[in-house]
Amino acid sequence: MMTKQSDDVIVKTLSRLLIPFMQIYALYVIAHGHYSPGGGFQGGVILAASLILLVITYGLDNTLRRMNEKLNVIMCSGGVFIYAGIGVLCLILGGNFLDYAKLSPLLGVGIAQARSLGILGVEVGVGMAVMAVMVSIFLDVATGGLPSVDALEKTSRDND
Amino acid sequence: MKAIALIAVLMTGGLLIYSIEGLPDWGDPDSPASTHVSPEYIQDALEKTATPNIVTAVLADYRGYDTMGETAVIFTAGIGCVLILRKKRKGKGD
Amino acid sequence: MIWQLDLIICLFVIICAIAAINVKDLLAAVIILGAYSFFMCLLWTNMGAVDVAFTEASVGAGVGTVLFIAAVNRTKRRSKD
Amino acid sequence: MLEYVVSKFNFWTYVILVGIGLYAMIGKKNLVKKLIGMNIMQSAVILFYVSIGAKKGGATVPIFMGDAHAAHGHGIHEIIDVASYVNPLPHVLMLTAIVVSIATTGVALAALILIFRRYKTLNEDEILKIRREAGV
Amino acid sequence: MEVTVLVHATDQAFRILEEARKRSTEILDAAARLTAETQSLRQKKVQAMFKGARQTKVEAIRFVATFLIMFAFWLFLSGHYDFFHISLGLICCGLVSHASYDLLFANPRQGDMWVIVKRFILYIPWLFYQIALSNLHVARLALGPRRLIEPKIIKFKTKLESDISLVALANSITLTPGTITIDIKDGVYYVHAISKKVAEDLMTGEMEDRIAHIFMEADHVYVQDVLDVAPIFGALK
Repeated sequence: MMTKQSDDVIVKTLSRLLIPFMQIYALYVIAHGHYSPGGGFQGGVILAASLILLVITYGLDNTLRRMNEKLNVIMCSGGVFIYAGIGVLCLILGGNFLDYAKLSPLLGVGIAQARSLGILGVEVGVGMAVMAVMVSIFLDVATGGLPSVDALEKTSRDND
Repeated sequence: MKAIALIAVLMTGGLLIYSIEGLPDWGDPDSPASTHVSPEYIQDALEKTATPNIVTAVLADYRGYDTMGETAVIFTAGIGCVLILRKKRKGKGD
Repeated sequence: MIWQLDLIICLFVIICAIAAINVKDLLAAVIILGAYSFFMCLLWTNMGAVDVAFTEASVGAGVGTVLFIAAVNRTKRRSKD
Repeated sequence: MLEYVVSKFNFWTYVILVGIGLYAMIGKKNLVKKLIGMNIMQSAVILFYVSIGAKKGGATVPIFMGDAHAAHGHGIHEIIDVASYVNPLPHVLMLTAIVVSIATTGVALAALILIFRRYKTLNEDEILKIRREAGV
Repeated sequence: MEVTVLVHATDQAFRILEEARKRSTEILDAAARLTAETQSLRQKKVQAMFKGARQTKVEAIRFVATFLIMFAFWLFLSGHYDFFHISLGLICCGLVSHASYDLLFANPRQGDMWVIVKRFILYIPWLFYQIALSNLHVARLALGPRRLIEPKIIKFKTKLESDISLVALANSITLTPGTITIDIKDGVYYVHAISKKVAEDLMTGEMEDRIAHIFMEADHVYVQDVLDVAPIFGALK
């Protein structure tokens, strides 16, 4: 089972030290997609990878205490909502759908700068959605459809 | 089955090799793909969107609608995975 | 954009693809698929597509391999062909 | 002949990879092998698109370096040489395609686990045999 | 008759007095016990309060330390030092340290952190020297005759305790060419060594001593210090 707590001291300690750095790197990739390779898709996938590492080394219940399924679902749909919401905001302000130039009076910056900020907002939405979907798919595939604490024992008994 | 697979692969490969004839050389700067809209993107991206990474500018701004569709596809895939695999939990289901 | 390097990496990619579909052990096949993804990522970096290479390195060689391993872990590991 | 192969070798690689993937999808009996073949085929198509956008002769990655950004900030508009940057359009299209491909792979793996739960095997022939015996 | 009655009466009076004294002492004792119990209870409560305060204090220290390390890492990565990017970095570091403040410092020992960092930095050159030495040795093995290669698995019990020092030793062993840590189970190392010399080098325990010295764990730390002092005494005599 990939969702049990690992008993290897090397793997546990090193992943404990590495996971915060992975997360900050993922957020860096999302935030600096304008200047270097990266963006919402890559950053979201790296963030999901850090959570998957947490599941593999520290077990499922430890991870679900940090990020329960409700939060996961909220982030999953919230990412798509942020993306579409920015588009509809542009629509309300009198432009086309996802025409970030119309956001400039709202943000108080020039047109080019407003488009840059719009890109950043969209990237944040994409990152949230991708992260939540990847974590959800991994949990479903790894546990066989029962990613909750009380159901874990039942699955392992079914498997034996 | 192996023979059928081999025949199919050979036929597809033959068609693809035949089509290589019409493709431009590797790394040709004047190929049709590189002369249609991408020069405008390369010239305009920095000035109009203040984003040095052209790929990000095109991804989220010029083709933002496309990317929204892709995000919706990923979202749908996640929901589909949950719907395919999720068992009903004991005690909570009716 | 050094075409000799590209040629060598293309060769590696083809070898990895052939090995991935011919190995009987499914776990080994999945790991070889990860190596294939990584060589693909090197190829794209060499062609100047850094964004695509970054995505492939994090998605194909990272999360994709993990998903495959999780699925193989829940099903059977040996394959007949 | 050698020059002909070398000048378009990325397309040759693409053809060979599509062949390998197609063979795995048709000829192999195991379902995981079929999925691996599908992944190889997807990568081959992405390789085709990316290599269309490549440019020979000193073209770099499509990211403006710090100087260009600073110049823009001071209102100096220099003429950007199109030939010195790789075509970014195929990259954009393929970047999303990779992430979508992993999402579809996830759905396929979920279906695979469901199949294994029902038939206790991943071999195509055995599944068909079980279905035939059950009279479906 | 009257005398006997008197004696009897006095006797009874004494008995009553005695009983009263006994009961009063009992009551007093009970009262004292009660007050003692309440006191100890109150003490416990205060202690718990202080303990909770210490817990929150430890968590706050962990949070701030994680935040600072994350922010240093962000500044190292970012390269854009304007207001907008710095504030983005603050938000991101806050998010990460809120999500995983208990991962980076799982069991911190405050105070000696700087000493550990200093000693660890001093340890790195020695490790590189060892890596270079055994690199040469493995190169000689690879080029020389085949009979020198005797791969075997050696097993030794360690005196290290904390998991971070166990991991540091395991990774140092793996980084050195010719030896690979296979597993650690209950403080016993299983190491694969490629030749006899490498295994003997490992069994001298110098690397373990140095790791223990970094993380200030075993007794021989003081022994080493004493050994350093010895020549001075000799000079004084």
